[in-house]
Amino acid sequence: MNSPVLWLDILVVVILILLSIRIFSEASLFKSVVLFIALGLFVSFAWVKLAAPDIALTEAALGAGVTGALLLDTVGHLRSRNVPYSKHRHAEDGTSSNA
Amino acid sequence: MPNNIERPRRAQHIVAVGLLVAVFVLLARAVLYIPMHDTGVASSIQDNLQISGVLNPVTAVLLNFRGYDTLLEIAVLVLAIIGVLSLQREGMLASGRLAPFADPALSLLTRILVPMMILIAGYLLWAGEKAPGGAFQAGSILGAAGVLVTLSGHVRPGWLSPAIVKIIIAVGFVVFLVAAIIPMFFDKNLLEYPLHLAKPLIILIETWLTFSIGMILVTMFISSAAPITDDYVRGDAT
Amino acid sequence: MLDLIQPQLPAITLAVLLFAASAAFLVRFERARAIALVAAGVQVVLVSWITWIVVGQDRVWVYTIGGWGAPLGIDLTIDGVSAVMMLLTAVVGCVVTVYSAGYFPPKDSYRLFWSLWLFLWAALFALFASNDIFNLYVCLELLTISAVGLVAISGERAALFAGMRYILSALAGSLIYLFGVALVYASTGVLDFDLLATQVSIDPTTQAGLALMVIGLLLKTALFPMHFWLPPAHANAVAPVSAVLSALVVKGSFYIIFKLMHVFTGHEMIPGLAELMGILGVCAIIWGSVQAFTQKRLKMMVAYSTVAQIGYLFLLFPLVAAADDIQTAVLAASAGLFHAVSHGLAKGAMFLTAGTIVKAVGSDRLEDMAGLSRLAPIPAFTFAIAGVSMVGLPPSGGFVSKWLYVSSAIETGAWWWAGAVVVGGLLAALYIFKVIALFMGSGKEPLQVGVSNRVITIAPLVLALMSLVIGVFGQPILDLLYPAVESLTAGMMR
Amino acid sequence: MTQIEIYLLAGAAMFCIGLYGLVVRPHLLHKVMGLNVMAVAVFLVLVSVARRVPGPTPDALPHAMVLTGIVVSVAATAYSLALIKRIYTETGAVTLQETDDDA
Repeated sequence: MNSPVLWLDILVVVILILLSIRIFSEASLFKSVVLFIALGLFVSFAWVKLAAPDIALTEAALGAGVTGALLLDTVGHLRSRNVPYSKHRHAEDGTSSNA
Repeated sequence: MPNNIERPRRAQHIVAVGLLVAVFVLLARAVLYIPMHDTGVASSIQDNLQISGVLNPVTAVLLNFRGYDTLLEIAVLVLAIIGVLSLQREGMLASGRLAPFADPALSLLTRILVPMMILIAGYLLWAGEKAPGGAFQAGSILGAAGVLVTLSGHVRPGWLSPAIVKIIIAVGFVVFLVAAIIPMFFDKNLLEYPLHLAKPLIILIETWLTFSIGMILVTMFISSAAPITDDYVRGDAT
Repeated sequence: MLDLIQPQLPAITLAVLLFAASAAFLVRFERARAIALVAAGVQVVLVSWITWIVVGQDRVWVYTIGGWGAPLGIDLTIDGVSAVMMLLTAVVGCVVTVYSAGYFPPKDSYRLFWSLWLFLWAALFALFASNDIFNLYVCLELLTISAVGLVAISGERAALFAGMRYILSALAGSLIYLFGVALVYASTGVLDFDLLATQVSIDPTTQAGLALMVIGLLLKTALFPMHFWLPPAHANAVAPVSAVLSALVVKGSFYIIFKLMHVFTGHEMIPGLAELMGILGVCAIIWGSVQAFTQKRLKMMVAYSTVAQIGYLFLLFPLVAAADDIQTAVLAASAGLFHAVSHGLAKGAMFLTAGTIVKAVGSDRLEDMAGLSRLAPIPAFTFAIAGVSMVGLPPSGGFVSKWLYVSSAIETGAWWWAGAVVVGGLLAALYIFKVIALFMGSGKEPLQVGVSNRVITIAPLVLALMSLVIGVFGQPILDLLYPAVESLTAGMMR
Repeated sequence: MTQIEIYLLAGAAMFCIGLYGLVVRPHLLHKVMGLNVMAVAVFLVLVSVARRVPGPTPDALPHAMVLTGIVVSVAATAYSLALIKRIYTETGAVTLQETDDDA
């Protein structure tokens, strides 16, 4: 019952829940997205614990990786002043995200 | 930070949280009543693994037993990218707003990383038959390599013509669809691969899918909605 | 040759759509349009063939994909009811395709319309054919993304916001449905409808699973009070898209609810579920009609009319549950399914002709359309015919379904449902005749009508006339479908 | 409490948290993340269900369902985000509250 393995599971689950709550209570959009990516990585850990390595790989690549990168890109887009591309190129720092 | 988002009013907020806690109680009750003995088709999958053409049970389900789900799932992916493209203004395909970083460190990193990524993608594709891995993992790594190459300025965003980009996007789905209907010419049903053809067909599908998925991911990144012509300087967007 | 093709018809029909959708993605506007027109014609032929086999020979067509068979593989199952839904999709789809060919200017900005539309069509066919609850989830997602893509394709401000609202609601609906699928699989170990029918037992997990699946689908089918996303999406999309969404897409998730209630004997699994859906249906009829009456824009009015008409579909469940014998139950179920078909035809016609009118008048505001019937008689006439079916006057399809509803309500003694049908008809008469009176009247300033092409004038009329024809031939159609409806209804009775 | 039950409950909890993000938070990006958290929650339930099989190899069918689900949700997310970007570019709006002009 109280084997260390189970404690590890409880720890993972608690982190998952706290992370998901933090995503939506966080005022900064950028931090929310970072927390979301962290959630994706911790979920991969849960997949490994549940004997699903194939899902862990896909989740890390797609769930955390692709979705996370797309979200970050969108945050950057929503923060940009939306100057046209032609003007963008002349700015030193076109699309970088400024945390 | 966008600060035009008002926090929801306190009372409404409490009601919403209360409702969600009630939903949680109902869901928790439902999941705790799940019978703990095996009710699924696990044994049936193991029994038929030999004739599925692959050794990994998950891959067997995905590409053979329930290959139809996967076919429609690829359709969803292709559809999503068509949707993304339909949201752009004219002629934006593969020539998006992504401004390359002229950063020497990134450039060097790209030179080292990209060949490795391609190798890893190839390995994952090859290993998918018996171990975790397959077209999606390989495709996403290939996609990441593509984004890196574009970001670092090694490749101009528009170096592939839109027509070729579109063909690469669609090719995985079309090859899958063709492979799915081939059995119909031999008096079999859709996706009913003959035993000796199952393995080569699955490898063929996975290989083309890898390229398509990679290209779809790259396109998702580099084709953002084009900014409109006048400056939108908004107070909340800094 | 035909002997070789016939056993593969379901797969061929789907493959044709998927190939056409992919091809339409790769080519320019004119080619994509040609591909869609050819595919539409082929669809009508293939689906009529399927319907002829299924309905004519009264069989349930089970097609095992991959040759595995459930529970390991996925089966397609086409019975009389799904064949009719497919035929409705093919007919409305064909008319919409022809209409779109005349509606869109041959510009490349609408090039991707054709591909998205063919994917949507494929999703609908796959949905009506599928017999597997997880496969239905994938079909629903295919349907959602293509539908939202079509709503947003005009790139106009209102359409973009409407698309956003639509995709958020629809994806939430899909995930709620998927949670239900997970619970049902956990308790039964199967995903196939026919196997589920033999495996389900009443336990908290299965009950919650069914409840979640139904809630997710109600959100997607926009039953009151979960209709909030529908009016903006249906009103702000371009006309052919509005027609497809109102006539076909909302019916997809309704059809799944219908099947679920049958397989799970829904009203025994969750007591009160059938009645609750009926009550929400009545609320939808009243709320939707009142809102439709107060709208100032034509397409918004038609969209709220869809909210109301969706309500009628859900009267089916309490009436079937209350039926004492199978004949009465079949009467109620036929009423609902007939309503799905007649509303599909009439609402398709109404939205298409609304698009023609808006294009001719150059405005969507009702006040700008006064006196339309003199300058654009055919669109005004089409609107009136579709309106007749919406109100439920004889000899339209809408009349048949309302008649069946009232008869079954009286048979079962649950006459208050009949009252709801009658009140709904009166309310529909109010908002429809208000518009028709406006068309017949004269405006403040003389109306300018830009002459639009013949295709977009005639195509909606064809659909509107069909909604009358199925009313005239109501009884033969019902007789033909009786066995199929009977076998699907049996599970829903007490 | 068993390992499976722990993850099942976590799935139920995260589904509600995701629903909170979707329904209560106004920013569109939060709503999309809410949907993704809901998706992860459902996947947790499915993978836990797969783990009931005795022995080292879990039931492959829920795993396949989850893999399909992940791809579908990435596709849906990619489209939603493109739509958000387009809405922002056209109107500068990042919530749905700024839309009341379609009456």
